[in-house]
Amino acid sequence: MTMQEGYTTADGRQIGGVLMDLRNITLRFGGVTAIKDISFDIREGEIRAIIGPNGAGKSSMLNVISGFYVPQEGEIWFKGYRRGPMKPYEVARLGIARTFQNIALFDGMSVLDNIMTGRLNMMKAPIWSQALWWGRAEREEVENREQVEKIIDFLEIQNIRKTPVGRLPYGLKKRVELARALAAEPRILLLDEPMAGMNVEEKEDMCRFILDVNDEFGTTIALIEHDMGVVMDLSDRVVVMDYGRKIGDGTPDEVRSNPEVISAYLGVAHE
Amino acid sequence: MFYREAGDFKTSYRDDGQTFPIRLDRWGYYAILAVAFLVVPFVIDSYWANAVLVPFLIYAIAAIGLNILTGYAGQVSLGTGGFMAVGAYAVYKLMTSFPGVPIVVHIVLAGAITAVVGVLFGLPSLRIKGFYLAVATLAAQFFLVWLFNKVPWFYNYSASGQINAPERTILGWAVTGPATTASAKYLICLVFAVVLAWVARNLTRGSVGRKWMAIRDMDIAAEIIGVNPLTAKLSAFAVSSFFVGIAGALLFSVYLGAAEASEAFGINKSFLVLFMIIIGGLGSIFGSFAGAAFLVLLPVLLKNVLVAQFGWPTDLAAHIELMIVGALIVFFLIVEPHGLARLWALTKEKLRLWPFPH
Amino acid sequence: MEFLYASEVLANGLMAGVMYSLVALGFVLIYKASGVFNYAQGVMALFAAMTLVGIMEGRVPFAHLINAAFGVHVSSFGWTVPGLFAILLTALIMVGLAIAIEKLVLKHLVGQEPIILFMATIGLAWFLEGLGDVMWGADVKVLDVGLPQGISETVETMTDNWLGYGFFIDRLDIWAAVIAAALVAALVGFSQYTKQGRAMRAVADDHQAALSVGISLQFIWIMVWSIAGFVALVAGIMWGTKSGVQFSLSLIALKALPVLMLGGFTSIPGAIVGGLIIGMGEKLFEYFVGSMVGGATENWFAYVLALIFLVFRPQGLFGERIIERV
Amino acid sequence: MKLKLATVALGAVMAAAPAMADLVVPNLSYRTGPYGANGTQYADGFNDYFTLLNERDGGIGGEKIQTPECETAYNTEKGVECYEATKGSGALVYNPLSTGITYQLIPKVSADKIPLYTPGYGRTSAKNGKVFEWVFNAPANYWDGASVAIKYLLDQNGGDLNGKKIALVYHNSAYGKEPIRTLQELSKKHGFTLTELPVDPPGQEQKSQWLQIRRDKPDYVLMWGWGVMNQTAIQEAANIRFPMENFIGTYWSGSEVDVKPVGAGANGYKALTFHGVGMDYPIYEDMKKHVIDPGKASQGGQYVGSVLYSRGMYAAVVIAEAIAKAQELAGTAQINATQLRDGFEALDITPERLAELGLPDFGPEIKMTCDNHGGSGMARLQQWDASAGKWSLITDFTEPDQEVLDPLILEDSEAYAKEAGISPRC
Repeated sequence: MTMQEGYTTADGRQIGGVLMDLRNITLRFGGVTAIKDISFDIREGEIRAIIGPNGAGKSSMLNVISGFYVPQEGEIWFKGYRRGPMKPYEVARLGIARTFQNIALFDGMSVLDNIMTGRLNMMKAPIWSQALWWGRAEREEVENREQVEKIIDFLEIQNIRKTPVGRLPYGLKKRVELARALAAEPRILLLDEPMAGMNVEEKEDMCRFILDVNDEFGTTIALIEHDMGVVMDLSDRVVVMDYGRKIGDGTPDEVRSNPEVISAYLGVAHE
Repeated sequence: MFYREAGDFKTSYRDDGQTFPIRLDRWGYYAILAVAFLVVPFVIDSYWANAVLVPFLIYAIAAIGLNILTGYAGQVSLGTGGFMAVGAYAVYKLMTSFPGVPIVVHIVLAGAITAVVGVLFGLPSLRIKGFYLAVATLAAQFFLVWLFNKVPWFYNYSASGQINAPERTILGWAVTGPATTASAKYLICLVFAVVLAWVARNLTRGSVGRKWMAIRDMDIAAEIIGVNPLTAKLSAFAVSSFFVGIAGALLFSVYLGAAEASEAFGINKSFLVLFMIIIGGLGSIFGSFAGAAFLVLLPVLLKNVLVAQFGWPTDLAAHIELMIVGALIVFFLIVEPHGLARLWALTKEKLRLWPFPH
Repeated sequence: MEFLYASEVLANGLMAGVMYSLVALGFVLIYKASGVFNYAQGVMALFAAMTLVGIMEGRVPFAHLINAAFGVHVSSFGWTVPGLFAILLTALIMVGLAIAIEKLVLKHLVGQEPIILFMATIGLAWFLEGLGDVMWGADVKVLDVGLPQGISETVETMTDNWLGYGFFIDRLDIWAAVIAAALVAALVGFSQYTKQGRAMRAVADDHQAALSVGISLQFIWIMVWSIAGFVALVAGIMWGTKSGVQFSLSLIALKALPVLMLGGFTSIPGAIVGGLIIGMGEKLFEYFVGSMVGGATENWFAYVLALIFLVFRPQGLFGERIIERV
Repeated sequence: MKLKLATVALGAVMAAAPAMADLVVPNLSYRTGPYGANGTQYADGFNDYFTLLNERDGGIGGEKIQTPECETAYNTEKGVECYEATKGSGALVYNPLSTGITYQLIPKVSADKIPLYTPGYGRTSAKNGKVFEWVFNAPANYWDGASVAIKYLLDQNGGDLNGKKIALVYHNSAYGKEPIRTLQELSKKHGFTLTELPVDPPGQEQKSQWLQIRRDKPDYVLMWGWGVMNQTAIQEAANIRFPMENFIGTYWSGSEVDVKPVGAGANGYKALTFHGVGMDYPIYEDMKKHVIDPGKASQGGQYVGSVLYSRGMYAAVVIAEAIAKAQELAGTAQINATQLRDGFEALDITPERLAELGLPDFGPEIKMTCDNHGGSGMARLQQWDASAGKWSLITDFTEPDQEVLDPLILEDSEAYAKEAGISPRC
């Protein structure tokens, strides 16, 4: 990748400049190095995948991006500024939303409330206004509800609006989690194995939603996924990790033909 | 057959978010309010006020407060008694220092002071979780009670350390002090309980409430989607303590009239209020009322049945009462761990479908 | 001289700490094996001590109830039971209690949230408190199983000879320390070298795995509750000998809570070291700082100490560092 | 069916009221909770004396006395509930045996105009009848006790306590703090130094306090304790071999319950009291004949003659005498609470009257007036004999140092009058 000002994808979408740039990231837990000196970028509007075998450090990478882990070395540049050490909620407020591998919904709340939590950062009514349910608080509630209803319609979950999420089947939970992340109107959407544990039909649905999100809202997406076939179809560019190192980076075709990737990952996967 | 949503369409998101979405519920609620405000004050006698209704309303406020912290924000606290003491001593100091200011202002200010203290003792919750936090809040309980016992300034240097509520009036009616009528006591507590319950309901259905519940259900995920755990937890401590402080202020000034920190606000208070919200239902305003009613009424009921109806000796009755209350608590937890509020909700759900359950 | 006084306070604090550890131990055992934070541990100690006195003095259980119901006047069988035998009988009753608790309470609460289980044990505490009073009456009972009390003159003369100041150590405290040590040794031996003990540890480590290799959870629970009942009995004997068997004995549970915070809910060494630190800390604080701030600091100091400690080390004394994951 | 249940439940919430015709003296007792062991004995004595009057004399002035009992568990809220539950039945006087509940009830009884009788406990400054119209605390209060104890020590030391060290071990509560002001005044007057050692309730842990006593070696230790604190303190005193005869407890730290668990170590321990103890009074012949033997004794009469039983009985005696006096003044046997107040204020229990009652020299002379609701304040000391297992009286009734106490009482009661907006009467 040498282009500074974006590129055009195979299906003809125009990708913008660098939105996030990760430079020489190293993350250690005690004596274990989870990520070793990795650099890559994410561009405006693209679908970027991070792949690699189990324990390659993909999830750690995602956690670094979402601010849950603070790397010992390296720099994170976002929207042209270097991101200092931040708490996860501060990162979220910059416009980075995510889903989780093991679904992290709020089980005690309804689907609607769960999605509404995605918009918490847009609701700034002072506490007294909320206490009296008067003025700004009420207005904000209705305005944000309208936005959330759009997402509910988009993801086709109207009929489970008021259901407590604890009662939902797995596939729907994943969809609600996506809805919650979308509600935040993120600049970058991080998806941690969005299709793990799904059947073929659910996977197809999810793929469609991801593409639609990218298409309709222009959201930049970074995802981790195990399912190689899906990743290659879905993403514009792929980073390949193994044992905490980056061993490949490029379009799906480039990665597929990278000998190191084949030996370290694909070879193993296709045995 | 009439209790259902069908045909009760909502035409705006505003309507959809209201407290009682079903028309019949709304009517029932207004009817209860009407009876509480327009009928009860005229028939209440001092036994019903002092033994049943006033403590019920005060404990309901405290239970709502603790429910905000424990039921909504997921932070278990055993410091309720200590925070009630803060409210009581704050209102005492305010009442005696500024006799000209209306008592309602004092009570609300006492709540605010308690909120500040609550935030202070809530700080460790950022590091300590679960049972460890529950036990840690006992530090607040013991320390605050000790403080009010030890520092004479808090009890105006009286010889024994007891505090006494002087008489204060609202529109010429005494609401504290010995001359207070049963209905005045009841009404002031009722007003506070209704207003505070409404405030609690508003807070819990809005964005603050969602932040609390997010922290409760999964604190790490909440932080990653943008909830600042510091403000979420501390706001829960503040609001909760505000409620609990008002309950303490009312308990001392309106209900008891005199108090001593270690006796009136001991650790038993903390457990009692915690029981109320567990039996009533965590994360439910209605449950707070139900739990308070249950634990205020049940002992009175048992005592009267065992002593007055069966003529048992009082000590035997008291011991058996303990056994029955203890056993009932265990029984309730086994049958419905989510409390009376859930039982009520299940009943309503069945009613909604009746007579066609399938 | 000030140093000698301080050491004396320290030594006595350590001894008091042993007594706290004894109560904390019961909590830890149950928490480890069943994840239940058993608030009733203190009341169990009271109940055990009451039962022990009742048996020793040959009291008729439920005498008061029987008298009220049938209008008779029974109070005593008219015999006395020797201490050791009575302790044995009481231990059996505690086993019975453990079985009853498992069958009537725990079995029905499997899989509930910890807070629910905790509340259930508070309900249990109330029930047991009422039951104890109905069974044996609410009077202050004198418990004498032959444990010595009062200043240990050996220690006093010894320290007097060495240091020129005779230390005060209560003989009961020394005995408590010895018995606590024996109890811990026995527990460790039991969990290391017997089949049941290993099963217990397996359950503590991983419920699911233990179940899958065919360990009966019910049996383990009855066992730990029985052992906790026995520990409660020992604690009850110690505290009851000291100041009579009465309601306040159940409040020793409150003394054990900060110990648990400090030492961790799952660590037996934690309970012991935590107890020693709390005992020592609160006595020294009361001695040096207490008089400056008006005294009676012991109730809250232990909690504040544990709190401050936890803020800096949330995993407790012996816990492992917590790495959070999503 | 549901409705029926609800009615039953509703009915049960309302306490059953006793027949209005009798004289009603509610017994707000506590037989459970941390102080249940103490409360039980007191309540028994209280009940038994009225049972005796009913059985032997047919009540007072021909009116039977009812003592509806209500369990407070030493808890103020339950105390309020008990008060409300019983006051509607024509209650004449309350005696809750709890300083906390007393403070609670003082404003309430003042509004409801029902006397409150709190012998040896409650609010000390209630002795000032000008301010506390409805509260009576004869024969002695906390401050009287503190003063009598110091007088006794003066007596032991030939009238001079200069340079002596006295430690006060006290229950860290309103109750325990009561004597401090008095003792501070007295220490100024007599030149002894006072060390204050609070013990947090319940009080099972007193090691640091007693180590301090062992180190400081005070000449005397006074104790204001209650419940388990008493046993523990006496045990610790024995442990450090503090001379028991120099250890003096207040009224509420001197019952059998407090010393028995300590065994022989408690021998020689002293305590204040304001009445006699033991069975050597003629009244017990009647008691045995009319109450105990017919099986009418409260709890089977297992505590007859104990310190707290005697105290409960003594409280009943004073109330009964006040009722009789009130009947005499009102000219009717059917008195009301206001008339009973007049009875209290005109009460004069002379030594002769006590002897008539079968309690010779049991208590001091009690003479109350409109402005003096506390009597003479006389108290005496008793000492525990561990081998005989009984208390014996070692001094006569001694008058407290009114010179010191009166200004304190005036100050405190006037502060209350100001706070509560009471204009003094009499």
